[in-house]
Amino acid sequence: MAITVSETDMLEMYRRMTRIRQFEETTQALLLKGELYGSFHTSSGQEASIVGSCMALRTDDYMVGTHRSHGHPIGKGAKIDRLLAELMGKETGINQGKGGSMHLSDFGVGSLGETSIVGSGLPVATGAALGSKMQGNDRVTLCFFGDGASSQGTFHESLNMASLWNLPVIYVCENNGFGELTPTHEAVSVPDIASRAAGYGMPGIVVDGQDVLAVYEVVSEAVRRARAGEGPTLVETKTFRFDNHSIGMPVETPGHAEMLVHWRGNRCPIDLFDRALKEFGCDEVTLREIDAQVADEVSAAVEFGRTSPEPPPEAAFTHLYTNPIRIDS
Amino acid sequence: MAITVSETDMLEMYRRMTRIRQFEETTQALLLKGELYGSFHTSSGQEASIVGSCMALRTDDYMVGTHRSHGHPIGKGAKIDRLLAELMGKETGINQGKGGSMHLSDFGVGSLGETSIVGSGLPVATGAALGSKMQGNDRVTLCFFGDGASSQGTFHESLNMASLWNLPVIYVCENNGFGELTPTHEAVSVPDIASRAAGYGMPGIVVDGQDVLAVYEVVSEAVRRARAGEGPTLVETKTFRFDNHSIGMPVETPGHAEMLVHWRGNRCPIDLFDRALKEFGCDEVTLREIDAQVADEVSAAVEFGRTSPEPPPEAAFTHLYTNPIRIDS
Amino acid sequence: MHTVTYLQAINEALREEMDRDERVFIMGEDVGWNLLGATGGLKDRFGTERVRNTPIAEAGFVGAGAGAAMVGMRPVVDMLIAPFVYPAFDQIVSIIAKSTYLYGGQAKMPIVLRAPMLYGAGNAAQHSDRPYPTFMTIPGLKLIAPASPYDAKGMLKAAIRDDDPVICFEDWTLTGLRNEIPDEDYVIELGKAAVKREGSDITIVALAGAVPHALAAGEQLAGEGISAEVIDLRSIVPLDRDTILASVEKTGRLVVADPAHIMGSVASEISAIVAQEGFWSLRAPIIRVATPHTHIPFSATLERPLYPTTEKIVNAAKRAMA
Amino acid sequence: MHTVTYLQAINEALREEMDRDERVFIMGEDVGWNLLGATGGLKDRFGTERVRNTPIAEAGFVGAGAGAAMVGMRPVVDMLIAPFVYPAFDQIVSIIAKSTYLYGGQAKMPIVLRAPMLYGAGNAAQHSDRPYPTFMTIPGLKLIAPASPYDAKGMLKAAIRDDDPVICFEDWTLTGLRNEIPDEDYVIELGKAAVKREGSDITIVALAGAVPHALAAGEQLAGEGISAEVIDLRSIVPLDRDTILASVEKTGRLVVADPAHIMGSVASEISAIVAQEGFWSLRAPIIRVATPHTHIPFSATLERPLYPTTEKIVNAAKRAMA
Ligand SMILES: Cc1ncc(C[n+]2csc(CCOP(=O)(O)OP(=O)(O)O)c2C)c(N)n1
Ligand SMILES: Cc1ncc(C[n+]2csc(CCOP(=O)(O)OP(=O)(O)O)c2C)c(N)n1
Ligand SMILES: [Mg+2]
Ligand SMILES: [Mg+2]
Repeated sequence: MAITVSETDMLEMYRRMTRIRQFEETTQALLLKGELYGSFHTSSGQEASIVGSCMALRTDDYMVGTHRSHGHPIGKGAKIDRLLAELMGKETGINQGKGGSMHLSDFGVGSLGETSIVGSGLPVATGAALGSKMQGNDRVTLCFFGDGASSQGTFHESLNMASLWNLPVIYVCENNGFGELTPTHEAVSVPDIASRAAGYGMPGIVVDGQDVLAVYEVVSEAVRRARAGEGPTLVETKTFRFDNHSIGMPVETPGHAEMLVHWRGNRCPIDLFDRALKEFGCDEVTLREIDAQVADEVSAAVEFGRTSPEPPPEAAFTHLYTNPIRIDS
Repeated sequence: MAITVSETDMLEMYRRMTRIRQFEETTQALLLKGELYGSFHTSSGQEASIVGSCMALRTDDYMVGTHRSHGHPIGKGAKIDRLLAELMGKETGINQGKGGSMHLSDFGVGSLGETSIVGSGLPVATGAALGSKMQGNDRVTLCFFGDGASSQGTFHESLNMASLWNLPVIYVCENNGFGELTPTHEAVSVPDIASRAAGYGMPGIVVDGQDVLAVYEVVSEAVRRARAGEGPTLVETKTFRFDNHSIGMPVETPGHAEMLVHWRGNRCPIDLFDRALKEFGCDEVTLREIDAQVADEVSAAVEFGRTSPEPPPEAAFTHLYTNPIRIDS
Repeated sequence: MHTVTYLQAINEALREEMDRDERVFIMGEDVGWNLLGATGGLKDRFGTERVRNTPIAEAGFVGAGAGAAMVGMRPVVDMLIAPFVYPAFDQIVSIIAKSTYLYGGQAKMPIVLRAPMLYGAGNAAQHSDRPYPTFMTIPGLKLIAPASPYDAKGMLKAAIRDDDPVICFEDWTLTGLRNEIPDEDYVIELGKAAVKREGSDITIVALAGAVPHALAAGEQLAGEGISAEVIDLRSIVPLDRDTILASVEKTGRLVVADPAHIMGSVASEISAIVAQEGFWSLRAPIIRVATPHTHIPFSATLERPLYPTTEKIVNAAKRAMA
Repeated sequence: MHTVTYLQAINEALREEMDRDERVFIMGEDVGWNLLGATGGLKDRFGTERVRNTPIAEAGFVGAGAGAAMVGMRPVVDMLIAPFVYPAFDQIVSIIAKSTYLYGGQAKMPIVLRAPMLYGAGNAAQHSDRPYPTFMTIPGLKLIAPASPYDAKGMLKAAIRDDDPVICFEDWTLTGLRNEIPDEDYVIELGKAAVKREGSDITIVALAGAVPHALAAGEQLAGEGISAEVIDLRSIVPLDRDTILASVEKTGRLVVADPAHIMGSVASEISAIVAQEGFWSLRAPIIRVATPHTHIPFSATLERPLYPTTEKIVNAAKRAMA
C-alpha cells in the first residue's frame, strides 16, 4: 500500500461494509416475507468496491449511483433508518416513499440519488462535477455504474466531455460479471472496461473489487487528481454479486451458482477484510462488537420503518414540481 | 501501394470525384441564386475520402451517410439527375421531393439514405450489416460519419455491438477538422478518433483523406476483412471541407479561411489525383474529356430537374406508411 | 381451441411467426433467458442468432433493428420494459418513423418493438410509464395495445407481418388473464376497435389495462339500469374513429378510460375527435378517466389510487348520465 | 421602451439573467458562435466557461445540465433545433422530469432547455418537428411557447428563475416579429394565457407560430361581422384552462390553432378539457386547425400547405358559426 490508512478509518470501512451486508440480508428477508415489495437489487458481495470508493470521498463530495441502490448511500455515510423506511414506502423514507428500492439517496451526505435507468447516471455525475468546477469549490463527484451500463452511449459521451473539460469526476465501473443474466464478455467487446479510458485520454485502472484497501488506494489517487484539477479517472472494480440479479426474480443467472461457491467461499470482501484487519493487529472483540452494533442499528431501522406512517394520499402530487402547478385529474 | 488498381478503376475514381465537385459547384450556385433551398452542406474537398471508400465497395454493398449528403450517393454510383431533381424538390427526385439536400439516397445502388440527425446513421449501418450476416450473403455495409458525430453515444453502442457480433461493417469517420464551427480538438478528447477502435477490440486506421488511392487501399482491406468474416474496422480519413459548414449560413467557420488557403492550394484531392494519374501515365486529354463529360452530365441533370414537375399535393401524405392508413387532418 | 395467458399468447405469436418466416428474429436484453416470461423456449428452438441477447444499448440495438429491417429482415425488438424506449427515442422517431417517408418509399421498415408496461407494481417513476401517448404524437408509427390474450396473439402476428413499424404496448397488469384462442393461425387487422359489450345509453371507450375495468363497469352499470356500450380500442394508430363515432351517435354519451397520464392522453385525443366530429350527437360532457398528471410513486399507498378503476369509470358514467 | 426582434428578445433575456445571477450559464453546440442568432455577444461578455460549446452529444450535455442543476447551478441548455432533443430524451424524461419527485423533493432541477423550432424552411422530416405535444405527455416538465418578442423575453427570464425544468419552444417562423418592450427588468408568470383580442362570438385559442394567423383571422372575421376572441396560450404546462373556459363560456364556440401534428396535439388536449369542463357552454363542434398527421416533406410545394394559416382558421371559425 502506497498510502496509509488509520485504524479509525479501517474500522469505519469495516463498519460500513458490515452495515451494507446486514442491511441487505435483513431487507431481503423482509422482501421474501412480503413485507417489502418492488424490484430489489442487493449489494451483497460488492461492499469493498462501494466502501473503498466512498471512503476516499469527503462527506460533501457528490456521488451518483444505480438501480442496485442500497449499498452506495450506506457507503457514503447515510443513516439507514430513513433508507429502510424508504424501502417500506413510508412517509419518513429518505424520498418520502416515492423512490423505493431502486432509488435510495441521501442528499445530506452527497448521495445525489440512485437512478434505475441503466447508464443514466453518468451524464448527471459529469454535470455535478462541472457544477463544482464552475462554483470554484474543490468537491469531486464519484459515479458508480455497472459493467452492463458501460455499453450505453452515455458512458462515451460523459467520458469524452469529462476529459475535454478536465472535470473532477471519478467513474467507478463495478464489474460484477453480469448485466442482468448476460455475462459481461457477451456484452462488452474487450476484456477490461477500464482499457476504454485510453480512448478518452484519461487513466483507466483495474482493481480487485473485493479488496477494500486496494479500492480505497486507487480511488484515493483518482480523488487526489480530481481535486488537484488533473481531471477524471475511470476505475474498474472486478467484483461479484452474491444474490441473483434481483431478489424474487424467477430466472436464475446462468452459471452464477457455480461461481458463487468460489466467490463467497474465497472472495467475500468482508471475510477478506476481517482477516486483513486481524493481520494489522485488530482484535476479534472489536470487530464482533461492530457486528453487534450494526445489528442493533438495523433492528432499530426496521422498527423505525414499521412504526412510521404511510404517506398521506396527497403526497402523490407533491414534489412533482418545486414550484407547484395546479394538477387536474 | 500494396494493392494494384486498374486504369479503368482509377479513371472511374477520377470521374466520380469530378462529378461530386461539379455537382457541388453547380448546385451551390443555384442555391445562392435562390433556385434551391434548405440546409445545404457540400462535399467539396472530401471527394477522395468518399470515392476512395465507395470504390472499395460493390454496388450491392450498403452505405449509410450523413447530413453532408450529396457526395456519398454520387460516390456510390448514383446517377445525378434524380439527385439534382431531389434538391429541387421535384416529383422525379430520388426521394420524390421529400428528403431534399440533407437526405440524398439511392437504394438502387446500395445507398440506404443519408440521415441528418448527427450520429443517427451508425446503428442503422450496424443493423444493415447484421441483416446481411443473418441472410448469409457476403455484402458489407459502410457507414460515413463526421468527427462531430463520433462524440455521439451511438458511436460507442454501434462499435461495441459490431465487434461483439463480428459484423461486416466499416465505419469511416470523415474528420474534416470541424463539427459545424467547433474545431475537432475542442470536441474530441484524443488526437485520433481511430485510436478509439482499440477500446472495442477492432482495428482503427488513420489515413490521408485527400489521397484517393490511400483511402481506397485502407478501405479495401477493411472490406476484405468484413467480407471474410473477420469483423468491423474503424477508418479515420483526415480531410477538409472547402465550403463553409453549410452554404448560406451567416456565420463563417472561425479559422477556416486561413486553413483553406493551404488545403485548396496544396491538398485538393482532385488536383492531387490529377497529378498522380499523370505520373501513372494518364494523358491530359483523357482527364479533360472526363471533365467535359461530367460537365455535360451536370447540365443535363439541371435541365432534368428544371423540367420535372412539382409533386402533387397528395404526395405529402404518401409514403408515410408502406401499408397506408387513413390520415385525417 | 386452447387456453392461454397473455404472456403465452405473445410467446405463441413470436414462435409461430418465426416458424413461418425466417426473416423474423428477436433481439433485446436477455431475450434468450426469458427474463419476463414471454420468450420462453425460443432460444432453444431458433438459436442465439435469431433470439439475440444484446448489450444494454437501446439506441444501438433499436437502430440496428431499423437497419436490419431496411435490408429485408423483420426484427422484433424486445424493449424489456416500456420506459427503456427513451434512450432509443431518436432512433425510433428520426429513423424508424421517418425513413419510409424521407426516402420517398424506397425504405421499408417492418420492425416491431415490444414494450411491456409494468405499472402498479411498486417500481416507481422511472419504470412505470405507459408511454403510448408520447408516441401518438409521432407520425409514421403504428401503435397497438392489446388487452386480451386473443388480441395479443392476433395483433402481434399482424404487426410482425405489417411492412410498417409497430410498437406493441403490452399491459402487464393483464398477465393474469386467460382466453380460449383458436389453434389455427389467425391475425387481427390493425386499426379496428372491438365492441366488447353493446349498449345504448353511454359509450365507454377503454384501452390496455383499463379494458377489464370498463367491462366490469359496464356490468355494474347494467345492474343499475344503465346500458353501456364498451369498446376496446386495441389499436391507437390507426385509430378506429368510425366505430367510436358510430357508438356515440347511438348513445350520445362518452367516457374514455386510459391508464396513461391524462395530459395528451389517447383519452384526450378521442375526446377531441368526438367533440369535433360527433358533437351534434353528444348529450353530456365527455369524461376522461385517466391517471393524473403526476409521476408514479413507489409507495403502494400512493400508487394504487392513481389509475383508472371500475369504480371511477362507473362514477364517470353516472356523472355523464346525470 | 425599445424595439427588438424575437431573437434579440431571447438574447436580452439570456444576457440579463446571466448578469443578474452568476449561477446561470449557457451550454450547447456552438453557442459561443451565435450560430442561429440568439447568443450573439454572450461569449465575449461572459467567457467560454459560462457560454460553453459542447461536443455533439445531446444526452451527455443535457444530462450534464441536470447534474449541474442538482448542485446549484442554473443551466440554460441550447438544443440548437428542437428535434435534437430526441437523443437526449431519456435524460429529459427519466432524470430531469423525475428527479425532484423520485427523491422526495431533495433534488431541485432549475434547468431551461431552449428548443428552437425551424419549420416551413425546407428542412424536411428530421429537422422540422414542433415537439411540444410529445413533452406534454411527461409530468414534471414545464413547457412554454412564446409567440412575441415581449413574451419571449419575459417568459424566458421567468423560466430561468423557476426552480423547475422548463422547455422553451421558440418558434422561428416568428423571427421576423418586432415589439416594443420595456427597458426595465420584467418577467411573465408561467401558466397564464393572454387574451390578445376580445370578442363575443367565438374563441380562437392559438399557440406559437399560429398566433399571428389567429390574430389576422380575428381581424378578417371582424370584417365579416364575427367577433372573435383570440387567446395566445403562451404556456402549455401549466395550461391556463381558466382563461380558456371563461372565454368559451362567453362565446360558446371554440377553434384551436396549433402548428403541431394534430394527433395528441395541444389542440386536442384543449378540446378535451373544454368538452369535459365547458361542455354546457358549447354551441358548436370544437374545431382543431393543426398540421395533419404526416411528416414534413422537403418540397416547398408539399410543405407549405400543411400548417395552420389565417385562411384555415377563418374557415374553421365560419364552420363553427354556421
Ligand atoms: C435503460 C435500461 N435498460 C434496461 C434496464 C433493465 N436492467 C436493469 S438492471 C440491468 C442490468 C444492469 O447491469 P449492470 O450495469 O452490470 O449492473 P448490475 O445489475 O450488474 O449491478 C438491466 C438491463 C434498465 N433498468 N434501464
Ligand atoms: C443530433 C444533432 N445534433 C446537432 C445537429 C446540428 N448539426 C448539423 S451538422 C453538425 C456538425 C456535424 O459535424 P461532423 O459530424 O463533423 O460533420 P461535418 O458537418 O463536419 O461533415 C451539427 C452539430 C444535428 N443535425 N443533429
Ligand atoms: Mg453488472
Ligand atoms: Mg466534421
